[in-house]
Amino acid sequence: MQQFFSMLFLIGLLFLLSILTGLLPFATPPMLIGQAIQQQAVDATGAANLVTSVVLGYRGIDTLGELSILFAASAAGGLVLGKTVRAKKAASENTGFILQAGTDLLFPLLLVAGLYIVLHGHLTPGGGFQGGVLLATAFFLPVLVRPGTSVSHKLLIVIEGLAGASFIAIGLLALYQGGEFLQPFLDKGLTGQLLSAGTLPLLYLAVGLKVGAELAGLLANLSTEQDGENDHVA
Amino acid sequence: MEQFFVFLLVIMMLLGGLAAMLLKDLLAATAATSVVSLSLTAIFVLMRAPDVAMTEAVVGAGLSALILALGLRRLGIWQLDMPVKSRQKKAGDQ
Amino acid sequence: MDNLLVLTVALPLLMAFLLPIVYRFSHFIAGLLGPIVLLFLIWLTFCAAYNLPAETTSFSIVIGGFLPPQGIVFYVDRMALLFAFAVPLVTLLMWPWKSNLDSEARPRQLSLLMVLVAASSGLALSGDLFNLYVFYELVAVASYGLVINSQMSASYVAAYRYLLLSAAGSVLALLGIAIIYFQTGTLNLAHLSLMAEKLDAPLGLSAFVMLLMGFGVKAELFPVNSWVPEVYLASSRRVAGLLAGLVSKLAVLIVLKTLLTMFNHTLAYDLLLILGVIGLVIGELSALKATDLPRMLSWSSIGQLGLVFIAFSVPGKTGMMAGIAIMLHHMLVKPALFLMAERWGQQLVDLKGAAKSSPLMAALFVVFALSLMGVPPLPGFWAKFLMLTGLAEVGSSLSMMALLVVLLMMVIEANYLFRVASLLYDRQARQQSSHGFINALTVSSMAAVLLAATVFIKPVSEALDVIATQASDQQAMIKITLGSKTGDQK
Amino acid sequence: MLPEVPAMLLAGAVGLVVIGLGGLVLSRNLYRLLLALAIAEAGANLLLILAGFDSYAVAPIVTDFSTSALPAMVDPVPQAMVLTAIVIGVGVQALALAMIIRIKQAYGTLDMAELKSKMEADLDKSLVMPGAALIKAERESDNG
Repeated sequence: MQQFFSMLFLIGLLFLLSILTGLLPFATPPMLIGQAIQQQAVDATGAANLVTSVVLGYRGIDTLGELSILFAASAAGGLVLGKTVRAKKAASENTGFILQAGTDLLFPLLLVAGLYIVLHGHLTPGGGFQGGVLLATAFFLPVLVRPGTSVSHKLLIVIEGLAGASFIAIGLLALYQGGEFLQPFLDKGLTGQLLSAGTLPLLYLAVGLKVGAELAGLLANLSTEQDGENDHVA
Repeated sequence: MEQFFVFLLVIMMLLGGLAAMLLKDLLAATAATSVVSLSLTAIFVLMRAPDVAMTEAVVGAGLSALILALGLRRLGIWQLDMPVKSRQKKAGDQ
Repeated sequence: MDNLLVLTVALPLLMAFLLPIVYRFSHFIAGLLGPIVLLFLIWLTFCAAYNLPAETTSFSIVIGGFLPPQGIVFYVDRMALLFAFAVPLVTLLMWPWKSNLDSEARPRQLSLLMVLVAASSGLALSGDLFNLYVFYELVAVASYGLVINSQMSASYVAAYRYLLLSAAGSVLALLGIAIIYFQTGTLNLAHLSLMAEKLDAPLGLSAFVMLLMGFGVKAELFPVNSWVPEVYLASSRRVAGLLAGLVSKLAVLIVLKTLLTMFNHTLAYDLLLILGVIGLVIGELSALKATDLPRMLSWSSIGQLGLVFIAFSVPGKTGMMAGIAIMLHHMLVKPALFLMAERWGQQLVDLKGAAKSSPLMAALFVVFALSLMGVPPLPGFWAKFLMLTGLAEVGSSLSMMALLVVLLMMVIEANYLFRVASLLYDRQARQQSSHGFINALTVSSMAAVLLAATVFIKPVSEALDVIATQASDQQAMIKITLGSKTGDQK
Repeated sequence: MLPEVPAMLLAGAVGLVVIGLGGLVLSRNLYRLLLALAIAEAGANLLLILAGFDSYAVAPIVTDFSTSALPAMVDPVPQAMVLTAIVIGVGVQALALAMIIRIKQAYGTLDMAELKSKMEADLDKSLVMPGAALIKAERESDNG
């Protein structure tokens, strides 16, 4: 009976959404704020990538909220999974020389790629979030390949906290200088250069480090089995 | 040409979504979710949204799949050398 | 220095990020940081409200110096200030001073609370649709973390079900935002209210329904409130009080903001009225059936939120005033009741004769219960009375029916609350544990506020009048956020 | 003949949302519910991106710095919003997965209906316990 009503609801939803989307002005968007941003953004922020100027400039506080959501999710995840117990040294799970050597080789590559993406966020596609994920995987891969080792949680907590605090601190500094919260300051430089766009690259660096540290911690938390975990049937 | 690509991608995406809902094997369902993310990435590129495409590729197809796979391993549904039959049985038990 | 109000969001977040580091050095300092920030925020918002000249209606804070409608703006009117003041205050009252968590979980819990404060303040102040969505998600994630805090395995299941419902609602809300952006190409609430005619039925109305289902999850609105009893039961009573008292009100505030700016159709108001009435009926009837105090309080919370929605569905100033009054009243009473439930036995029969071991608490319970029912001199009465006159003024057959239902439900509410009160003063006393000092102090101060509001009902209602007039003044909002450019923006 | 590009994309977005929400309504396995959520979110993101799409525009990145005249670009605002939404989605997903792991440890099952009845039973038990336990403890301390 419940299944029947659910199906009915779904068919209704499909019908409704199809009709609604048919009414939408597709491919001729009104773009009221979009157009205004396109005209002003390069002068206002100095970033060549308009998405970056929206993410860190026009909607900077959204990004702060997004960072906080990741932070809250990882804190809550830590609360759920409880005390982190050092992973059991499992000799049986030896992953082999080739995999280990490959990971060692991959580590610097991932690190460089991640940092590149973070630092070029204001010029090319990419930025703190995408680069941060790469950084996290760079630090997480060794843990996956060598089951005995673990990431230093102390270090991660410090990086995470300081990076997040510096994002807010940059925002508050602008406030202190007589501007508004999160207003870009510093010299905007020449659009298209690496050192341009004022504080935006700094903000993205903070985002990248925070996301990287947070996700590395989260992944390590998810992957380490705890003592007395009975569901693992080896 | 664009029309044809978009058609293929949308079909792939929808089939991936359906597969993720209908496949008995949870690992295969997770892989199907990744297929949705990947076709979505291609669609984003076609729609002139390189930033979003990159995020979807890195976060949606990469990180999310990694998290889900780690979760599956800890749930004991997925072991590296576990045959499909016993995986399905395990998932069916739930 | 109006723009210092940004600190209500920035400062708690800063503390949340730094707390885990500080906790490594000193548990004591880390424990004090939160209350200090909250006290500072209370002082800051109080000063901002106090220094606001009487002739100034409101002002706006431009985040990042990017002028609206392109940038994000915080629109500060007296209602926003009121809630920005209430957020740190209620959180401070419900602060978990004692905790049995280990040294790894405790800083996480405190951080999550600070995140909750920041996001709630953001919800009170923000004047941008997508920014509201982000803060709403932030509140949601922080509350998942707080709910699973207790060491019960059932709380994981409850939290997971809550998460699923909430996330499904967020998908709907995102769809609603997408439709609105498709139609108007803007996200600023004031700018959107200029373009309200583009959001007519059916597109506008369905966008409103989607936003309602999305943001209604935290507001305990009827079809999406199935999480309420199980989550309030599974979490600690303080968290339940925080969610029922504070977070639900801020979610109502978002619904109200979107309703006023974009969806001024009668259909939208009628929908709100119907959902509110259904929520009220289900909540009160289930509360009547409940055999334990926490369940009764959760169901009664759903009922009260139904009342709030009914009040806001009355167009014009009366409805606005009644809605704000009921919200504030519930924000005060429900956390206090949950605080009492923290130490008393949970089953209703366990409450027998509790007045003997804790006479003060029992007396305060009766006061709060009387106000919740709406017995004349207490503030609850005035709030309900305002709402009923508003409903009568509308005079349509739908609102008359709602009026009758509300009256009937008030009788039922009185029935179950009196049942608890009579149990408290039962002769046959069961042994009870007494309340802690901080607990008793908090509850008594809340009761003092309630009684003060009873005595000074005239100035309070005048202040509410000003707040309500301002909150429904869309022209002022458009003028202040968009400035003189209003003409060429269109 | 194939349908127009906009129609196909809109159909894809709506299809994903319906598949995802359908999975949320019909499925009983906790893990599958999570996958359904991810799919519904992907559909909503696609719809949001479509809100800024213009078939005659280029990606919103300035490449030619010599002139101040910009070519027609697609709207950057929905792209920024979707970026935010994707990251939020993955955060929530990780948290939900952590909860699932705990639930499996505690109850040994992933079936929603079964878990719901077990949870209700546990909650009822917790309501009886603290009060009764306190009374018992106090009585014992009185006697002793």
